[in-house]
Amino acid sequence: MYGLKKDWVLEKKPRVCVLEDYMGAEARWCPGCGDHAVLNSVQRVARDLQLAPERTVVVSGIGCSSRFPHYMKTYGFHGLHGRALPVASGIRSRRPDLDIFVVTGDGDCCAIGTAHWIHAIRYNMNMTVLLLDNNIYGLTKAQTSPTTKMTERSNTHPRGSFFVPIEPISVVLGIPNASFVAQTVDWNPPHLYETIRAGHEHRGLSFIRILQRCPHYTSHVFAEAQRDTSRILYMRHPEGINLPDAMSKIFKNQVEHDPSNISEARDLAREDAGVLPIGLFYKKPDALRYDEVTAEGLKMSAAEKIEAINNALDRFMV
Amino acid sequence: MYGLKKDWVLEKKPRVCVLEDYMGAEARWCPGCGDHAVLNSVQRVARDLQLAPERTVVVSGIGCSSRFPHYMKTYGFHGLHGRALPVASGIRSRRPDLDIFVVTGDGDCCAIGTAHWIHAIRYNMNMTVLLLDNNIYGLTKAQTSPTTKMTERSNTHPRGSFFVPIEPISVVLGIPNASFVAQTVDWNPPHLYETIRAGHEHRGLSFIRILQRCPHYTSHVFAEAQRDTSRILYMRHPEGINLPDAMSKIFKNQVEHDPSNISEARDLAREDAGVLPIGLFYKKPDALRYDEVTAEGLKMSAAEKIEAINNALDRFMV
Amino acid sequence: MKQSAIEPKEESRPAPTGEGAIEVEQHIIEIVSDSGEGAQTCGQMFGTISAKMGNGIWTVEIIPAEIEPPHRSRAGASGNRIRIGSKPVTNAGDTADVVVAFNEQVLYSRIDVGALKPGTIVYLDKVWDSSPQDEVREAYRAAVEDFRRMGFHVAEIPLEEDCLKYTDEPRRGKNMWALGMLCAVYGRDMDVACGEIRKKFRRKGEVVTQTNLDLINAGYNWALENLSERFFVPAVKDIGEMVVMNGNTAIGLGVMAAGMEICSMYPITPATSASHYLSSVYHTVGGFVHQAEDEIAAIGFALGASYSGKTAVTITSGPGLALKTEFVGLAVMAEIPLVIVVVQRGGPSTGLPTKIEQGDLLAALFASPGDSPKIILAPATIEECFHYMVTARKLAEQFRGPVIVLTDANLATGQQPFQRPVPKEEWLAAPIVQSDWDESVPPFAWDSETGLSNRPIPGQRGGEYVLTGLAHDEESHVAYESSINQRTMAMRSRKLAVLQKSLKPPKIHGDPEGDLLVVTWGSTLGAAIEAVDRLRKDGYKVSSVHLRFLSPFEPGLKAIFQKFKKVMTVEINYSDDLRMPYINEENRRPAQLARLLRDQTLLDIDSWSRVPGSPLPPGAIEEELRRRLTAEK
Amino acid sequence: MKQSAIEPKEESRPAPTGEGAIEVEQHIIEIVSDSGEGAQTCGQMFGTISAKMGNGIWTVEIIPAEIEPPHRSRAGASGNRIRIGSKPVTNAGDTADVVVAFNEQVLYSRIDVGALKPGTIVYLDKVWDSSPQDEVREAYRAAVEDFRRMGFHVAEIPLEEDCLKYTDEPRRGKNMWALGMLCAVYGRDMDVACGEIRKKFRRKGEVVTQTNLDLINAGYNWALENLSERFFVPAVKDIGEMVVMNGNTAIGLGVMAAGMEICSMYPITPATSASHYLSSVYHTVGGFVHQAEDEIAAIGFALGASYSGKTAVTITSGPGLALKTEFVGLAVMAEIPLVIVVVQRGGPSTGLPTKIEQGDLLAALFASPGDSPKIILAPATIEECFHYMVTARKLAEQFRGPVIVLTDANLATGQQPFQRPVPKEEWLAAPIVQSDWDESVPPFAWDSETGLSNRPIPGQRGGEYVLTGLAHDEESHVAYESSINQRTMAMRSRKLAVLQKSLKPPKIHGDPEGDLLVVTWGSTLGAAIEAVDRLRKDGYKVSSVHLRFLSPFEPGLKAIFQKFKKVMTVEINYSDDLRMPYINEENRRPAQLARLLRDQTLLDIDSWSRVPGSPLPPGAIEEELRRRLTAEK
Ligand SMILES: Cc1ncc(C[n+]2csc(CCOP(=O)(O)OP(=O)(O)O)c2C)c(N)n1
Ligand SMILES: Cc1ncc(C[n+]2csc(CCOP(=O)(O)OP(=O)(O)O)c2C)c(N)n1
Ligand code: SF4
Ligand code: SF4
Ligand SMILES: [Mg+2]
Ligand SMILES: [Mg+2]
Repeated sequence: MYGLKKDWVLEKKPRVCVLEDYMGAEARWCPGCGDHAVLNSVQRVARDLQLAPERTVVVSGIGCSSRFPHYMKTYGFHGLHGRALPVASGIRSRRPDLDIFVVTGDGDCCAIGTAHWIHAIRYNMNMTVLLLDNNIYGLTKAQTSPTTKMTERSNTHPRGSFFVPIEPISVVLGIPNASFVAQTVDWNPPHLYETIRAGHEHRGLSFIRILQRCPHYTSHVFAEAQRDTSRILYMRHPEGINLPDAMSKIFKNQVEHDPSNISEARDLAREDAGVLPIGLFYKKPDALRYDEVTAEGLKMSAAEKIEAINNALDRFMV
Repeated sequence: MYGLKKDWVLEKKPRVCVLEDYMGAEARWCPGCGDHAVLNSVQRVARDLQLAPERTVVVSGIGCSSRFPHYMKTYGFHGLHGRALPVASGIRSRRPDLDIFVVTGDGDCCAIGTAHWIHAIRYNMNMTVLLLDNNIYGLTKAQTSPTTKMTERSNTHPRGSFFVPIEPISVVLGIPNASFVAQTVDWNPPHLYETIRAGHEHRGLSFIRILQRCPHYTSHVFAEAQRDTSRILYMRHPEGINLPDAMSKIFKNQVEHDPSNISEARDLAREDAGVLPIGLFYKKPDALRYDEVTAEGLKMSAAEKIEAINNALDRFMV
Repeated sequence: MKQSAIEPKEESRPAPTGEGAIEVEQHIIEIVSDSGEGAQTCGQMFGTISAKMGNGIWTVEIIPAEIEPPHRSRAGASGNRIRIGSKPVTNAGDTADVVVAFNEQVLYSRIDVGALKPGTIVYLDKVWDSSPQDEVREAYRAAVEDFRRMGFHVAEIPLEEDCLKYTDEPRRGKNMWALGMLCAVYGRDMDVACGEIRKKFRRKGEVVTQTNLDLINAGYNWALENLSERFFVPAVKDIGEMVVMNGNTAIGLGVMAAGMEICSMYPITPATSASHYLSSVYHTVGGFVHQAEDEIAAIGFALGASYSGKTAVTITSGPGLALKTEFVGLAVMAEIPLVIVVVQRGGPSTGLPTKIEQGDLLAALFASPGDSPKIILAPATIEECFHYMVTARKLAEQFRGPVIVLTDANLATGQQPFQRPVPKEEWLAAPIVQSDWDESVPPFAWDSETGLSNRPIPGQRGGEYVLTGLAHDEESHVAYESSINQRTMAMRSRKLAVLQKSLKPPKIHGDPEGDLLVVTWGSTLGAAIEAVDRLRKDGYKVSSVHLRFLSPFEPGLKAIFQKFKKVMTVEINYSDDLRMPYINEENRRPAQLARLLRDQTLLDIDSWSRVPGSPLPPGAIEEELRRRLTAEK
Repeated sequence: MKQSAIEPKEESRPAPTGEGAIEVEQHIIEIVSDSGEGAQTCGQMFGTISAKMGNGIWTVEIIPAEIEPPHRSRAGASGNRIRIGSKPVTNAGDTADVVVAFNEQVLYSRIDVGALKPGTIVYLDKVWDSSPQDEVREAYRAAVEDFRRMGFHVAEIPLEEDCLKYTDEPRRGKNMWALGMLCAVYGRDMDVACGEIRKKFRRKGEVVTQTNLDLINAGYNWALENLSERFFVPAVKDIGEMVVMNGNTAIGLGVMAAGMEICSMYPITPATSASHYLSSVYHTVGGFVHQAEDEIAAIGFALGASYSGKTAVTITSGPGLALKTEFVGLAVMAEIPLVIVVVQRGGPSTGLPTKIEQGDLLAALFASPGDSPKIILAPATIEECFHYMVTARKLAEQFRGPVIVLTDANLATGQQPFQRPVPKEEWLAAPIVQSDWDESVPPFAWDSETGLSNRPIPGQRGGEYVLTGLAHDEESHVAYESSINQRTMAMRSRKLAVLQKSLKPPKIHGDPEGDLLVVTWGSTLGAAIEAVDRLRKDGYKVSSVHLRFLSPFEPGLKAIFQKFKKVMTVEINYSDDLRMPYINEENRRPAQLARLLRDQTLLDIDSWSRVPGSPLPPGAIEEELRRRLTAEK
């Protein structure tokens, strides 16, 4: 296809992107790493929605998970640890035409990136944010992350963590203007796919926490939930994220949850309950979008601008 | 009293600190600034609890409010914009003997300091944190802050802010391990006093948001709530913060709220309700305290340490 | 009977005569009041009126440290210094010729900082003489005596008293009365003055406007009747179209003219007012100011915008620059165009937040760990603040990386007229290219001679690549190979050498050889030239050269320097003084530019640098240069 | 019949003989495997065994960039280089004499980086020759031929095959077999070796221990029977009590010995392992590691602790240092003691996170805006990593400010034996003073000669003060006066001059005069000295000098330099090369130390600096020096 790109006549026939068109460098995560599944889902969502690769930008920070953009064949910005969201917001500000995904880790987002995380939720610019939460710092070789469970050992807490872990969903639900808050797991590809797809289709910032296995360092952490589906609480609702019945059946634990009910969402998000809810916690389609403000004036012509600058200058004439 | 300090015999008689013992440089806030009232309350709490000035440390960031330590006659740390909490945590880590107050502004805490704010709540180290929230950046001359109400004008948003303001109480209630969350107003000195006092008596991090008037830049913002007490929702409970009946009577709007009920606390914290709740939202006396971990081993003798170091070294002997 | 100007006590000052005006080449006027009494507005308007009449002007703000300082306090002095001249004025000068003070305490604060000298004419509101408070009366009377003892010519004026005839709020009207009085003393055109008042109060309604017109006329008439001294500062001929503004406004206008649509910032003094100005007008050119949650987010947002094809600007001061350090390194490494304006203030740390220093040069150059070659410019005038925005954006894109523009608190708040710029369409950002990218060209197709390359923009088909801060090859693929690391470092560094090639050597002010060459950068230009000119008049062989590019340097410096017996920099930053204990050639920490020039030229470049928190006055520079020139002999 | 060592093809290498061992002064051995196959453990144990036998050693890790790279891939090579010698070994040397490779692909990765040379003996697992997969067999066979063509002496060994006799998991046992084999080739004491194995597997139980003992013996016996070459590296006599560890562990132990109770950090490669080590033992001395939410919080927490009387340490690398910039400025301004360890890695930006560079010197010195004088030390050896922690804490307290200690990825992961330190009680922090503070002494009672002062600690009655990053006077009151700002800046700067006074000039290695002086800092010490020694043996007049204090410099540098015709630095950071296009004397960007020395001495100090992401081998330095020395003649 690429060979033809200068030939505008041929370009006219409808373009169809296949999965390979979204596949970049070979993924170098450990075998069995949950990141592979997420990559796969994003590529499939992109294909199914026929996102133009050249108009898709994947922004990340630093971490195992943040290597993500390299494995896509789209535009990408693999920036600084913790800083994916400001970069993505800047890209979004004047480019309403792009599709933006943000990939971040639990250290990247919930430790060093906390401030940007909180404020990005508030800005609610249109983008799909995937928090790949493996409860550990992977790339730097197993340090405690804000989501590491208490008493879990790591290289910085070899005798077990003594921190109460942060609950990313609870935090996000405490921020006004949150507009799409969902949770899923890497080991259920259909739910993962549906969640990312729903997130992408939402206009505004969709925050998706993905519980992601790190077989290299924290293989046991999600083992139970993976083995025993009763540890998972499947949230369903016509306005939520739903699997075909055949697939949702495997979840013995289900609850009907209306994603417009924030109080209930907050109660469900509490992790002390011992179950792991997946699905859509909260959605507010009409939440204010900052990117609609920042994109104002995009269409202004050079002549109009020059005139305005002249007017501004004139106010300082002596 | 100071003149005698070298005379140990005289020192033996019980020391009584009076208000002046907590009064430092003359406060240079604008006339009518709510910060004056907070300063006054902190000084009175210190006096009433007879905190030793030399064992009291007031830590702040940068802002009008952060000038606070200079006006106390205790130890103080007037550090960097947004960074009061890490500094206070470091001080607390090995000094269980000190009384620590943190004074921060809505820009200091909820913008540049967001990450530290979230994580300090999680660490729950013993200290009293006062958020002086005037809905504006005061010191730098009137820019939008994260708590500025929508459509309010500022120098950075002269046509009115288009952000949904953050709700500091909602945010804090979304963080696990929050242990004391209260709200009060600068213009009700008895309530202000009781809240700060209760916060100080709580063992753990007490987070107190004080709605603070800035007559210089945002004189109208709290004018209504100040004039019309029905705009205020007085939360009462035997475990909460209570005024004598005579004083609480002025609040027509009251609610009984059990501060151990987090769901209710979160619902009450929502600012879209149009009323301003004051009192104790939430309290969890047994929340994990990180300062109890960091202070371990404080009593170890030099000889014990040397032995331990020798042991550690020996493991590398060839 | 006209109140007589006070007897002159000093030879150095021409005696104000009774009737005819004394012609002076330049004069320095200060207006000081309590914060909130409007002396700043008065000063600015006096400056504008003078500029409109064809005078050169330079105005600087006198700012209290607190937001609402107590009344009648030294700490509370607020106002303006206006220097007007018959030629373009390039700096705030030495001591004031005339001061209008609304009370004696604010005058003291000016005396404390050495703004006055024996012979300065002082117009002081005498309302305090009849204060109901004993302490106030006494303080006032003692001060007047004190002032006279110090050799000032004090005229007590009925400022508040007369204002009360026109307004119930004299605290808000005195400034206009004082403006009227000054207009009389300096023979300003009252049509121009009244025009300014109408413009100023346009939005406040007719009543307010009229009150202010009444006040200015009252001050004017009172002075005509009661003051005898008159000064005449001839105008510059044929000034053409001029604008007058401060440096931060010039930055804001420059940003718009440069076609940058995004200014991403976090508030910090003394940089913020640039974004205030932008916030108020940016929408008229379709731009927007993003106030981020902190400085890191501010630059991250700007870089995101730049990456997406919309080169952005971020504006900050020292502490903010410190926070941006890591992202600046990414911009260098991943070659993302970005304009970073740093309005320098007093450091280190929070330092002197409202005051001037030139202390961030080394931080701008070296802060990011690893090798981070980048372009650094320093405008010297307010006019250059405007034009350097256009230059900076162009360089950022052409050389694909960050460009730091260093200004300072002096430029930020100082006002100066300059040729009205004529914005050009070619300055504006080209619309984003959306045509296909030639896939055979990698995203970092470094020209191996120059290190230059073009970048694909999201939306360009065939250009898909992943920007990364890791070491990377031409394809932007992560690369750990030694040779690639060595080569890509060289490519990024090379760009500076290439830029230098396109620059001209700086112009020498004065003769191209002599006893002493003074090297300056940034806002010290005007004062240094004035000092040099005074010395040259006295026959000293001294010249000066001003550097506008600090990384890379303009070419030819060593050749220029070698023509002089001594070379020294004059800078507003800290350097060790060899006369101090323990300090010797081995451990002396030189001034910042001097350090760089010593390294580059290996010539013994000395410096005179100070950190007073205020601009270096020409007189102080002159004195130091004279000392050195005389010591030589 | 014994497998014969391959015929030597090069004169340069002594032919491995059949029976008797060849005595060598030093040898370089590498063990490489797929990540996860334990070549690192094998190498470390071989090093430890050799150290215990009295050899000098230096080991460096070979680390893949990914966490779990694919098997049999060049990118996946993981292992160790061990250099052993009959004298203390100071660096990793040039090319390997012997390599054990678990597959041919990982060997290729070593060839790619120039770790081998013709004549290197290669022991290669031959299991791939009988792989069921055609491609694997073919790749292996082609590679063996290729290796022979390149001049390596390849011995195919039955590594996996023989291991299978003792374990079902040969991937986890091969390393011990290889260790046994090496023990035979180098005549290692098998009692020592088995002792190490017992120690290593102590916690894994008897079965595991026994399997590993079986494996090492198997490898040993196989080699005795089947390999003919034997090397003998004589031991250093009378070594005394020695410890062996890497630099990050030495930092951790040093932190404890220095009595610092708080290490506040945020994870970052290659610094983190220091805090891992601390985390595992710190509680035994009553200390704790605080893992903060980010680097800013990490240093803020440390400063809080220091302010409260408990001088803390923060450990980081380049990108983390960038984030700490603002707080470092506060520590300077408010004179808060603090130790900052920066383990340098490849920059700029994320750069080469696991690789070595010496690129953060200028950032450490100049990053904070405004004038921020601070102490900077750079240990040159692993032993110094330990002791400099004690020094740094002492200096931080005595000079009341931050002390930056620059190490690098080479020191961090390299292992070297050194004299076992004997911790002293006096090194530990004194208990916090709780007695009253003499109220007549202000919190910043600067001695006007030295700038030194003592600080009150919370708890001390009468010492109450408010620390601030604003300009302040002796009482720590906010002060805007010019003269106070000038004076306090001088006070803070003065301390560096005072410290310099207490230092001695650095020792010169070689003659105190000659044709060329090589100046180095940090971990390049060993390699540079080795290069200089080789050249001196060849009669060149070259000496070297190593700087351990980088701010302030040790005294007497100019005097030392002037005795040499040429002076140059050797550094692992980027500098422009004059032979490259566009680069000339006017725009060349020098290496980092060279820049500082040029500024200070005004001597034409050149440099040879490279950014290979790996230590500079002595041979490469030797070659460059020889080129220059020859060019001179
Ligand atoms: C400023 C900065 N600090 C620290 C690091 C080191 N670092 C890289 S990734 C990482 C944490 C990764 O954890 P997480 O975000 O959970 O991602 P994961 O690897 O688990 O996917 C850290 C601390 C860095 N690159 N930059
Ligand atoms: C790193 C840094 N960025 C910005 C500033 C400038 N600054 C000082 S105070 C302040 C905001 C103050 O607002 P707030 O925290 O609400 O306090 P207030 O003045 O309203 O009490 C800002 C932006 C700074 N000092 N340091
Ligand atoms: S370390 Fe963990 S998170 Fe990282 S690639 Fe491996 S399995 Fe995935
Ligand atoms: S500006 Fe506002 S917050 Fe600041 S001192 Fe004045 S009234 Fe208080
Ligand atoms: Mg993680
Ligand atoms: Mg505020």
